[in-house]
Amino acid sequence: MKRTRETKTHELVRRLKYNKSAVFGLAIVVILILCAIFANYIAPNSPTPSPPELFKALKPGFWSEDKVEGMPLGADAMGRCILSRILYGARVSLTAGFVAVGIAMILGITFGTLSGYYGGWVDALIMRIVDIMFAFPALLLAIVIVTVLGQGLDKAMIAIGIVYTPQMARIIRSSVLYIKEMEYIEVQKAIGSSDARIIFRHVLPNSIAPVIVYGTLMLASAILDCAALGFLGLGAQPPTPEWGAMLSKSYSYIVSGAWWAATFPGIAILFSVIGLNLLGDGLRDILDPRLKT
Amino acid sequence: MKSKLFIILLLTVGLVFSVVGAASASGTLVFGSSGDVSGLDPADVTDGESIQRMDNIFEGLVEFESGSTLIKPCLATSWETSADGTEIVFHLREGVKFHDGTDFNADAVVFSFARQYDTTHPYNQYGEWPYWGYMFYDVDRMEKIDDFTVKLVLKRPNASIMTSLAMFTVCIVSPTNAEKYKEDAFKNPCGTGPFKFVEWVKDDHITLEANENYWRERASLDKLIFKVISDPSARLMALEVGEVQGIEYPNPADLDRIKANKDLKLLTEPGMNVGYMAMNEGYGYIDENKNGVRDLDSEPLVKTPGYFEPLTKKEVRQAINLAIDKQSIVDNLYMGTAIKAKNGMPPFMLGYNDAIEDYPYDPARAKELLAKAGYPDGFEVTLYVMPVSRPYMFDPPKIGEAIQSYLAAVGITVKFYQVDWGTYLQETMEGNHQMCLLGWTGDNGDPDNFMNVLYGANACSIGTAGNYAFYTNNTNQELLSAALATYDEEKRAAYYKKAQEMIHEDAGWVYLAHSNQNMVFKSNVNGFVINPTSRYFFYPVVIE
Amino acid sequence: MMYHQDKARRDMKTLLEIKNLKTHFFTHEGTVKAVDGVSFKINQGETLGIVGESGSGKSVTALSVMRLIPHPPGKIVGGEIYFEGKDLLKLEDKEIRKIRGKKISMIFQEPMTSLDPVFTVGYEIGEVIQLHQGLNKKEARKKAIEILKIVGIPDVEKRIDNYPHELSGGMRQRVMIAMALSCNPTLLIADEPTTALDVTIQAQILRLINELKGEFGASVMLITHDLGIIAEMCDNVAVMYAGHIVEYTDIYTLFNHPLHPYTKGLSKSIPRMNIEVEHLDTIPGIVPNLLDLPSGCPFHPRCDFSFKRCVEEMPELIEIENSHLVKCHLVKKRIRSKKVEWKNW
Amino acid sequence: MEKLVEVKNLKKWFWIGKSPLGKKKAVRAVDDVSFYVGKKEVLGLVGESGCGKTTCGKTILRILDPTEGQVYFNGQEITHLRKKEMIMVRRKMMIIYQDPFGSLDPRMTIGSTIAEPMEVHKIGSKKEQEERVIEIMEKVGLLPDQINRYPHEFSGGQRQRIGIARALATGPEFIVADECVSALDVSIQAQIINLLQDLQKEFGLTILFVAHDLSVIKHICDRVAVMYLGKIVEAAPKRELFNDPKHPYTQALLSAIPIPDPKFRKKGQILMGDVPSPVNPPSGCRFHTRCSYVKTICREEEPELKCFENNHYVACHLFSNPVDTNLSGSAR
Amino acid sequence: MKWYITKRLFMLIPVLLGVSILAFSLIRLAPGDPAVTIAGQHASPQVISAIREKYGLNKPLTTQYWIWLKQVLHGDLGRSIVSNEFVAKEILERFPNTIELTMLSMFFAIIAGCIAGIISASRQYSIFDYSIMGLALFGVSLPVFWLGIMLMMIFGVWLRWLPISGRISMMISFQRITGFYLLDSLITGNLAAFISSLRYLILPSIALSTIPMATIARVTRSSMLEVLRQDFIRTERAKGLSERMVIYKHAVRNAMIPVITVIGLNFGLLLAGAILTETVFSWPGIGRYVVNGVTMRDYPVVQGCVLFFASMFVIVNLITDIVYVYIDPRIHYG
Repeated sequence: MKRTRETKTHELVRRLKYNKSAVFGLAIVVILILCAIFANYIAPNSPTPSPPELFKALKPGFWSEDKVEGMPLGADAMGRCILSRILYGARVSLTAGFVAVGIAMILGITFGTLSGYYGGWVDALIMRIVDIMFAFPALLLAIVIVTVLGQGLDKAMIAIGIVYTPQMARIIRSSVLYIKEMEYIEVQKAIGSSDARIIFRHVLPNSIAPVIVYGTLMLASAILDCAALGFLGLGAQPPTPEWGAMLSKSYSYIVSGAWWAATFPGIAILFSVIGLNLLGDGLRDILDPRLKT
Repeated sequence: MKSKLFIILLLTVGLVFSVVGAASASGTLVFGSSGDVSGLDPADVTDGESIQRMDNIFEGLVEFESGSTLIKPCLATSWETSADGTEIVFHLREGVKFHDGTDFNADAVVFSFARQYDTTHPYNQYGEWPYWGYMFYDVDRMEKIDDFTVKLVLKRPNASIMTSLAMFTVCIVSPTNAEKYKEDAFKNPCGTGPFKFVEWVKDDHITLEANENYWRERASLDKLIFKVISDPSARLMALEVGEVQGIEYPNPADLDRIKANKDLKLLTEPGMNVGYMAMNEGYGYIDENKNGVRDLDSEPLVKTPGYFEPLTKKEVRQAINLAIDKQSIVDNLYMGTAIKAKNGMPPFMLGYNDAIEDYPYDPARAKELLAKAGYPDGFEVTLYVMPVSRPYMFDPPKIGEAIQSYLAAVGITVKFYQVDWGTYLQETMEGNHQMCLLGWTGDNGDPDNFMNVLYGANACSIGTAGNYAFYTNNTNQELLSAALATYDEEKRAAYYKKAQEMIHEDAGWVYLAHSNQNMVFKSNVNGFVINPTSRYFFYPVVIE
Repeated sequence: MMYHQDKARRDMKTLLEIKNLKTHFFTHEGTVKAVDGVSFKINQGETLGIVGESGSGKSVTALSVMRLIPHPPGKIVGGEIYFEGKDLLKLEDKEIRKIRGKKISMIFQEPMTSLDPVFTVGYEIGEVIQLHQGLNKKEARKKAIEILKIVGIPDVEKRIDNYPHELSGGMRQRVMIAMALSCNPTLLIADEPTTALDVTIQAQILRLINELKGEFGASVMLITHDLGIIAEMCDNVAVMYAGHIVEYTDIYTLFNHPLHPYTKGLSKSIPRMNIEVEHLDTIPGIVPNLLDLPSGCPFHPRCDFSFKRCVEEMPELIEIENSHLVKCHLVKKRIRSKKVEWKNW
Repeated sequence: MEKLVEVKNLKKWFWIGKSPLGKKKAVRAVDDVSFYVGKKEVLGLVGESGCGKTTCGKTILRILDPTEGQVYFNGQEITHLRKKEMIMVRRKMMIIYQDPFGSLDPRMTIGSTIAEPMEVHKIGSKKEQEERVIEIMEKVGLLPDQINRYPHEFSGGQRQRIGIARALATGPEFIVADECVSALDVSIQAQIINLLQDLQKEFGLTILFVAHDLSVIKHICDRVAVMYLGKIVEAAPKRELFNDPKHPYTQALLSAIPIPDPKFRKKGQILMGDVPSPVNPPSGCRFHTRCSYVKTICREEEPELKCFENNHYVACHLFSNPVDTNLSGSAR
Repeated sequence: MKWYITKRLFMLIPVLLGVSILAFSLIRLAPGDPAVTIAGQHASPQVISAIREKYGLNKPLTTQYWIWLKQVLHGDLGRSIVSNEFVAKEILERFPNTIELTMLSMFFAIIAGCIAGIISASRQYSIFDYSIMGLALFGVSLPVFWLGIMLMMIFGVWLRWLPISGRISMMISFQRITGFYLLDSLITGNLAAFISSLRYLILPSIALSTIPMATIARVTRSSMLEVLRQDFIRTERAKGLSERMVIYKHAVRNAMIPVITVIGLNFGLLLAGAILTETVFSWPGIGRYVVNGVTMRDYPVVQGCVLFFASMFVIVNLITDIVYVYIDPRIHYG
């Protein structure tokens, strides 16, 4: 081979470059993460000013004559800067998403690997539990868990994490099942490698691709579901600047003409989810064509 | 074939999108209200939602003149009071029938009263009878003299008893109906009023229809529907598009738009109300004999479930009073549809103490007080936030959030607790809250109906409390009792003023606002009168 | 005997003639010249074998004839394909569809995946009969039963309503053959028809193709990597390497007097049942990557005889004697001969 | 000849149809097979797809656990060894796979892939392991500077070399080569066959060469065993088998192979029909459904593998005069 | 076939049992005395002790579970804490609304999603393909509640075309028979009621169908592309079939197999979406009921809804499995 040597990472970067939508998704996600990290530097105002500036309540933003200074996207019903709340909301949503997906990953990888690798009754038991959890629409299951745990962002994250666990477990399991059948794993048995060695050195590293891909996609839906819980008043509690909760507080003002309070937080959710979906789809195409459904 | 299909499709789409909708030709009035009822037994409810439905189904012995608090005969045609003022004989109207066909007579009256006060009454078990304790603790019994004569016996003279008798609590219910449904009677109301109950679809609507056999002239409306549209903007939308013909509590932000709309008319009257945040001072009593009075010997003070150490301290409560900018809330959240409150009853009432100086907005002083009370770093406290808008409090979650922000500024973290309206009332009456948003709309226009019900120590009974701050000051209660026992208005006023001072000093409440009552109707809806008591009588309403 | 055969063949009519066919695939990594200037022809009744290793362009050549190159990324970028005098590459889609499955039909390598899993075999065969012969459903079914009997499916009346997954690999390949032959094609393209089958089944299928070829009078283009099958089945052979035909000759010459170093190496490197050797001769190196072809003759890095010119210049396909064509500088040097003039053929 | 590996009555059944209602069914992949591999011998195990040859090889290595029967390695029974005891045996027996793509962990450099068996068996220090890796890589024709590359950077033939190198790392005595050249192009196949032959001679390896391609088997093996539907039907030294195939199946198999020389075009009998399902194998002789010499006894009674002259074993009712009847039962 | 369905039915048993255990434990895990929780807060001590007796609340948990299960199978889900009404009755009143909404949405989603996906795949890399897939990406990323709000804002508030909350205009007298408004209005021949209830249905069902529509479009497309890459498509083309035939006859049928799984799974998404949509549009269905139940900590209500949703989902998955058999002949083996 005359061609220059190419490592996996190089290859990945090269293939990522060809996938324009993935690059776009990545850009959105990076912006989102930057917003979350530097919210306190870039946000023009405090997300929860205390004491409140009630006199700014429902004042419009830059597009109007009647605009309120320093609040480009207008003010919400409590006179708080919508832009600032959205920027801080990125922090809340991303944290919630990462924590939820993290929980799902830790549990899912553990159970999925056990189930896929050992098979038999371990598999049967875990998969039955997964089946049962799959009998609930995800949001409903989250709601049920929140009912027991109580309301709040922390509980919502745990609930969503638990809800996503069976999904992650199934993905890992099928990936493990697939990899387990690969001959390079059989070779390990022939060599006499221990199960732990096979799992940690061969099976798991080769399952990374689906974990990354589905982790990304799951992050998108975790953010959505977290917002949904917030919207229903079961997730983040006021005055946390959580996008979903912002929506639930503001949508009654659209009739009064204050459309901005309900529109912008939704757009923030939409774009972050689009970004993550694009990135996830792109990663799926790049990392693992086998995963295409 | 294809073109035909296309035309049909077009027609359907046209029909579906046609804004006109179904024309409101008939005598149906749909009223958009902010919340659902908690029950439909007049004696077993305290919330306006429920009361306003029952005002149209039930009638009492006497009733208010429209738009005032004057008494006029209703199911009783006349009455005589004994010389010592402890016995009142009522002569009942003949030929009146309940909606279920049962005849109205003395038995029905005795039944409606006795089930509330007589613990051995077979129907006593089906209700909490919360108002009895507030307003009728002076009633000893109701006796039947003959089929159309009854006698009300009082334990002691009570000047306000006649206005109290115009209240929903003592509306006359059909005994046969109660017998039929037992514990479910509250879902199947049956009275003598101008409208009959048809259906109650929970969280959605209640339908009433005209009572054809009404003893007065039949109502002009054929149908009266109370539809729950909890969101004020959605409510206004529904009115604008003709889904409903009248709404309550419009969003103050929308008032200008309403005034500009020729199709709508806005009714505004000063409200006989107060909106406040109560802070649980920690102790109440259990009214074991259900006499509505704290018997000092047998009913000791016990901790309420919502007991919370910091709020038991006066400094803390005063600090909270100082930390909240009420003017800003009234200006920006009530949007000028209310006046700032400094006392627990509206200014136009007898005995209002205008000399009291309200706590100013002074966060710095608040912090000092907190430090003095031992909470320099503040604390975390739970606030019950009402799920519905009331006349005295528009959009409570928003007000709750404002309070949250103000208190955050002095270091107090506020967590919200929200439940449905029925449970909310239940739990606050039980004293589960640490702080709660609530308010009061007067029932009969008597200051006693504010002071005694809301601030008296007798109203601190856990489970049926009206004194949500659990301000258990007996001296204060003595003042209030004295005010009720005398007929001298000046004396009464003096007692009430003194009581208000004590209440102000104790700072168990943050009084927020006295708001105007706003209602919006389609301009073709006539005859609706706003009552100071916030009761809705749709009998005279006509759609033209 | 060889001479007679050759003579007979020269008299036969040309059925398919491919001239300078170029089919390229345009991928992110670059252009893959899967077929790069291939020319050959098939006479009526003849079996032409195309042999080569993976990636040599055999299948792409066949698909180009059918105009079934997936586009994108593939595209026929040049050349002509004359079938019964018409240039297939110039036909409208509609016209080529009338030829596909009727005049030219194809059998594929994977009998497991080459049949639509959700239709019965009867339906599949019936569909092509209905399409090209204008028969109704009932007649088509009758015809399908007939043809399935011919290809040796036992218990046809029952099997015809089976789904592909209910049949064994050999049976499926028989169904494919039945489908291909159902409209009496004049050219049958068989793309590695037996690679996925076991030897005993392979033997059955090869014999079936041979028998039916005689019966239906079709020409066959047989694509395979197995020289054994070539020897068994073909009249003429084209050897492909990296998108080029490197040698074209009749079957006997190929095995007795191969001229191209690749052909020579190939036939020596396979273990044989009939000859025993201590050590196999091998072609060194690896099959080149089509994205990154060597300059000049693509075989030069693996060729024992390569010299400077091989590195610099692509050799021409030249005719050495009657119908024996070789693409190699060595050959040109040794035997002076004229460049192929297809028209004089 | 001294036996290195001996297999006795080996069975490997796979259970399918796990539904709670349905009965369990077994795929009898390997069904009562006995044979041996002599020291430094190359035994070819040949058969069509699904005949159980690969399963047989893997069961010997205990990659799969046998359903029944015993495997002896160097005289030691290894079928019931526990995991820890088995490790000592494992370094002496290795496997080379068919698929050069699937048998290498895509996330490991070839250096660590080759070193892995040594690490597992804790042979030598890190440095010694590395030296050994380079040594083997040179042996199999890989360049030592490729040690840090990943499998995807190699062609199929080179990957097969990596697989061979890994198999040789611990210095095994016995190697199962599972169709190790079938997936390769013809020109590459020859390279790998030659390499295997050279290595076998150099290290004195014993190889069980599993393949379906009789010409490759003929080229590389000393002795050949033919499998059909989970059974060995014939086993003999190479020349004996190819010159005098006794079992009708072997005969058919030999005649079915196309010979790359137009002079040898076949005109003979072709075996008809398909291979029956191993879930429900035919009664009696499993080949009877396709055999042109079938007799009544073939349908009823299963023929035993019997030894004839020249160490030629056949399981067929057509041949009933074994040379040494003592060996029947556990024929080898 | 019969055996297959029986097998599937049997496989439901453990799932349903698991679901019931989860629902059962909800009340036990929740704070408070389960007897009070089940009886409802307004119940008298006699009622509560009767409940304790009935559910064996002093007996071991397993016994309690069996008793409870028996009650549930008899349709007794306890009383709502808030309304003191039988939960089963309240669910029964509301579920037609939810079914109407979800079914109509699913219908939209399947029709539009499949068509868009098929056309997109058959014209891969065309403008049409890019725009449909772009829209679909938006679709799958939309928060359904926000979409609902935006629809309300645009079509309800700004354009005033459609109503934004409720089930039917209050102005219309309407006779309920089955509880399904569209059906009932047709039965009674009440055109005004039909149109009105349809008008109320439009915005929520658009909001609800968008996400599954987008998902189905995406899956259909990729499934189609997958099928179009397969060997047998080449065979069909080699037969001389027109591209239309190849796509609509052979590819579509094969491509539908994974799509059906996704439709089944999406139904779960739809039910979850219904919870949000019903909240936004004040739709008197189970979704809003369960949300109210949660905010009010009305455990029996939540429990009942959990059972309801799970059984719905399980039934839909069973239907999907059965549809498989008709589409994919290979399933007989499975």
